[in-house]
Amino acid sequence: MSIYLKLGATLLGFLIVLNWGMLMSAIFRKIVARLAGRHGIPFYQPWIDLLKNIGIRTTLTHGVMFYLGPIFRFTGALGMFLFMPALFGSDLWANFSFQGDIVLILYFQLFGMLGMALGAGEGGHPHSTIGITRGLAQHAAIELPLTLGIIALAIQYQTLSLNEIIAAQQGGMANWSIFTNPVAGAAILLAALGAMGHSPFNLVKAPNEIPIGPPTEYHSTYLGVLMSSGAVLHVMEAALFMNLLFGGATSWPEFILKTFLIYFYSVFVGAVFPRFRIEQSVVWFFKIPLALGILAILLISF
Amino acid sequence: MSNKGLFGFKPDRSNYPEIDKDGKAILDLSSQKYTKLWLGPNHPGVTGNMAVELTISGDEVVEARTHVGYLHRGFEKLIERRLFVQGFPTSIRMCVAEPDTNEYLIAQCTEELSGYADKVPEMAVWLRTLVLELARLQGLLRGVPGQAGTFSLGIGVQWGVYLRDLILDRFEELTGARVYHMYIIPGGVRGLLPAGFKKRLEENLKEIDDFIVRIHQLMFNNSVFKKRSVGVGVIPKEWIDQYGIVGTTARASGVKRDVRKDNPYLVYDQLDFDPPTATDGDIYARTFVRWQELIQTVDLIRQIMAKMPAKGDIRAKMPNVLHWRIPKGETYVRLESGRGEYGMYYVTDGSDKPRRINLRGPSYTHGIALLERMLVNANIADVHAIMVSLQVCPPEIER
Amino acid sequence: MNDKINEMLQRSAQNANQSEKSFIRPEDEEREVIAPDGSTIKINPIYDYFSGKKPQEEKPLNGVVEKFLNWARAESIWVLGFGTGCGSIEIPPLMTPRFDAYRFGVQMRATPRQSNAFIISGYLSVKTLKRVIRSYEQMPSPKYVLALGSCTINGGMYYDSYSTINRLDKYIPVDVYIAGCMPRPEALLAGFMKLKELIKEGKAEKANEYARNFDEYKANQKKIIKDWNMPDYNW
Amino acid sequence: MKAIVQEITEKYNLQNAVFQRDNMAFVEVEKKFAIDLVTFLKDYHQFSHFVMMSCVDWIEDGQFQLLYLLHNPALKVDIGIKTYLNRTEPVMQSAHHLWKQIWTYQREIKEAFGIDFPGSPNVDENFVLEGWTEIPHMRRDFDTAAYSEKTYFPREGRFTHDPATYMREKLYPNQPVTAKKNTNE
Repeated sequence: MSIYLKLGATLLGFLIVLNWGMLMSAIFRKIVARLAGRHGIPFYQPWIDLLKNIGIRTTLTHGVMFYLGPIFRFTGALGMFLFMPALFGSDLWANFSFQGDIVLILYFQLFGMLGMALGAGEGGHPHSTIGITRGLAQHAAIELPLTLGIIALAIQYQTLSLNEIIAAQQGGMANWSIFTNPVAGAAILLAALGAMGHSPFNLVKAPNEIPIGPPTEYHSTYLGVLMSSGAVLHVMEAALFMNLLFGGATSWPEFILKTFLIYFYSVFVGAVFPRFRIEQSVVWFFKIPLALGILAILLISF
Repeated sequence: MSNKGLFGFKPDRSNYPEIDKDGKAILDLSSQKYTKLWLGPNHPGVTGNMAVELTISGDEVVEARTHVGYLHRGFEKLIERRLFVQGFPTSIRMCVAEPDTNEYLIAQCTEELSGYADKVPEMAVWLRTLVLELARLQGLLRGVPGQAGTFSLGIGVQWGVYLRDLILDRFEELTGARVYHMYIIPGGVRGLLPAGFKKRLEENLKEIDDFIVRIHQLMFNNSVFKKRSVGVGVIPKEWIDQYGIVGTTARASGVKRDVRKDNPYLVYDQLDFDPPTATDGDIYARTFVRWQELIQTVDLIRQIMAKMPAKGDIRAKMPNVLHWRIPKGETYVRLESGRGEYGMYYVTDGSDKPRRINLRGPSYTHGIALLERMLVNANIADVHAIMVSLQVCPPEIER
Repeated sequence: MNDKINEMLQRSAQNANQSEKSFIRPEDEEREVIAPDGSTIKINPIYDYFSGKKPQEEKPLNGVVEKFLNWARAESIWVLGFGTGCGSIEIPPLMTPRFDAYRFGVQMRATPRQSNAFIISGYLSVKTLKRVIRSYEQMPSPKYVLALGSCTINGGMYYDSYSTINRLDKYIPVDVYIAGCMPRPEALLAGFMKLKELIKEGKAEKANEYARNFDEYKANQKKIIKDWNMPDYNW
Repeated sequence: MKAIVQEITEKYNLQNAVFQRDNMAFVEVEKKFAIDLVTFLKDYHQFSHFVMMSCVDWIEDGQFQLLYLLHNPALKVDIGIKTYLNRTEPVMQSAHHLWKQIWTYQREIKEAFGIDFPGSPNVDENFVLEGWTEIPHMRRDFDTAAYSEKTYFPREGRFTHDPATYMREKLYPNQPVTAKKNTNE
């Protein structure tokens, strides 16, 4: 297979993921609206918002890092996509997955966040700074159970390659890690709630007290880049949990269905819960998910 | 902070910030230990157009100052240069959350000072009570779920505002206006109930009954809501008199203050109700008291509809409003609004215009002195919740 | 008695003329400071805070591109969540099940940097006007202003108030006026439809008008806003 | 209620105790005894709820009238304590030590009427206005309409009718003007 075909497929896959992520955010807002008894936005609203943001005439900057913040964020999303096997069993759509890609994916998950922190910090708005502090504190709390759960899975399958983890889960639902290793699965899924950034763990951009949080100063094309990378990140995080726990996907429809279900698990939890304060959410992650993560490691090692 | 135990932590702030000998906190901003954070006026987390200036240390507020005046229109000055009846449509805009309370106050003040207080027909008195209770209902429909809205549980707010719209429809039917009704006028009210009003109101009340149950499931059994609200924003019982706290806020701290019971006005002495109370005095208790009051208000409206006479005069014969002069005098009239005691001091000097009116809204004390005290040592995340739980309504602070 | 009052009136008018006090704090005054590298620079904080600098006119793009962008702008109106007056009580009904403006692409944003439309919801006291101008100047172009209620048109029932302005269009340019006291949510929706029409026709270029007539607007603003100080921050 | 008013009348040598309603009385007291009386009522008669503080400008008498309105939650009665200040040099003793919200009222009255309350916290700060250069805005001699006309660009074409004349012209154009006096007197 020529590298050009591979690159073309990857690009196409990225476009699919980007548009699916935008549609997913529209559906998310639709569902919240329907719960409230509203009609909600039209499903194509995110694309118009993106266009509108690109069409804004004024673009201000606060310095070089301010420019780079959204780019880092986008790089994080792109990196997660590049090293994530989107479809199992397909050379074309496996992207650049290789031995040890889990480590890279976890790194890229944090990478966008750190870049965003630097960029938003240069914006100089106190709301950005407070949002970043909260976001990084909470992220540290999320990473711990998440990583422990993933390490448990890695020990279970004796590999750090997502492709091999998916391969090991093939052949029926009973082989999925969520059933073969429910403790690690629970730790990862609880951490997933935080990683998705919906209520009750969305104090980072709490509009009631620090409006918008880190992206307070971002507007026009910056915001467009942030919006699109956010869309990709949501899909890719759902895809990560799909690959780890739910046997991956072998076709695009399966990919879309599974990421949708995983994403909306966090949406529905968020719809009926208010948000935690930051220290409450950190304490929450340090209680049950962390205990489950440690238990998963202990169970798998002994 | 509500979480104690194995993982709970409670920072020791007893000596922090340092207190000088006058009991004031020493806040050296240049030391970089503290940050100034302005909430408002352009901020979704303040209740209306006002500003709170916070000095924060980490996530905790060490000093708070409120800044008001963004909604100042000078009503009290404007009414001094309007005829009694001209001042009337102006004055009801003083508080937008429950405008009918202003209508009643100014009507009652002018009637009392001109000696018409006893001449208002019975039917009009019942209708006034109905309108005031409907106003309280629409305020509570926004306010009770609004408390969960501060913790970003937005669904209840959406349901509540929808039901409030239904009540505003009934207002529109009765008075012709949606928000500013100008229904209670000196001498009586402006109109009778339209045909079929009772039936449509009852339909709306049934929907609200359903909403009350749903909102209970959504909020008061919700673990995260409890975690955010129990033990946060506590008002001790001793503060009630010190700060002049009134209404549901006082009742949630265990002091039963309700003007409808203490100084009955209109027909409240003929209605059967008991103002709900709680003892904890935190955000949860206040919200719960207001939720109970929602039930009680629906019940009161049903009682009023049942006991109200079928027909009767709705206006007393009043002097020509264009030449109406009221002899020199002064009075203070109060009522129980959804936020608490709401009163008006009214002075006349024998001319055709009032000499002075002065509104006493509950937010005047809740929103400034009490709020500044309560925000000290609060978490920034709770500032909005505390403000909403005090039902601070800036237009009645600055008029 | 009337004579007495008249006499007092005259005296107060005289007093007012004499007391042209300055509200600028010492740290906000125009002055020269020594930069860390030793050079001397001139600073004028008030000028910077309130963008005394004339904003640039930003010309629309050519033909079809601008038409397409205008369509996108019209279908995605982000409103700054700043309730400046009592009209803001009708914003929650607008965004909730009964009227649901989300259907038409109207959404609320919390920060001026990300908003395009500004709803001036009713009367504006001078104190709020200062914040409104600052928020308006922070919004990126193209930006639109919807003015609610008769109080923004001619002062409404506060025409004689010492605290509220009479005409909004003297201080910032207004795209759509929505009359009423207060306007119903239906009227607001109609106002948004009108705004969309204007944007699609390419007529909603008031941000450029503000830039063009900047000196005039600033002069009007300076006439009534005497205290231009910023709140003190320490970061 | 009657007994309390009787007691303070004798104790502070009050005049003009007016019972507006059965449960509300207004009494006038000399300026130097006003805070004493408020404290006395608070401490000895459980008037523990401070309702409001207000000010009226009696410009024709050259006086400001201050009102302290107290409420007794147990007896459910109110007493309004009025005192008069000279309009030229209005200074009043501060009562911020009695209740914790009084400084807000004093700060507002300082701004609106120019009455000084030495020692009251934040009393010199702006309350509702910003950058105000005229005389205090709630004084009777401040003409708000003229100020607004002068400052805020009134829209051309707006005019105000005198309601009485306008109604007479519209409704009874043919009727001769008879100066009908107030029915109330």
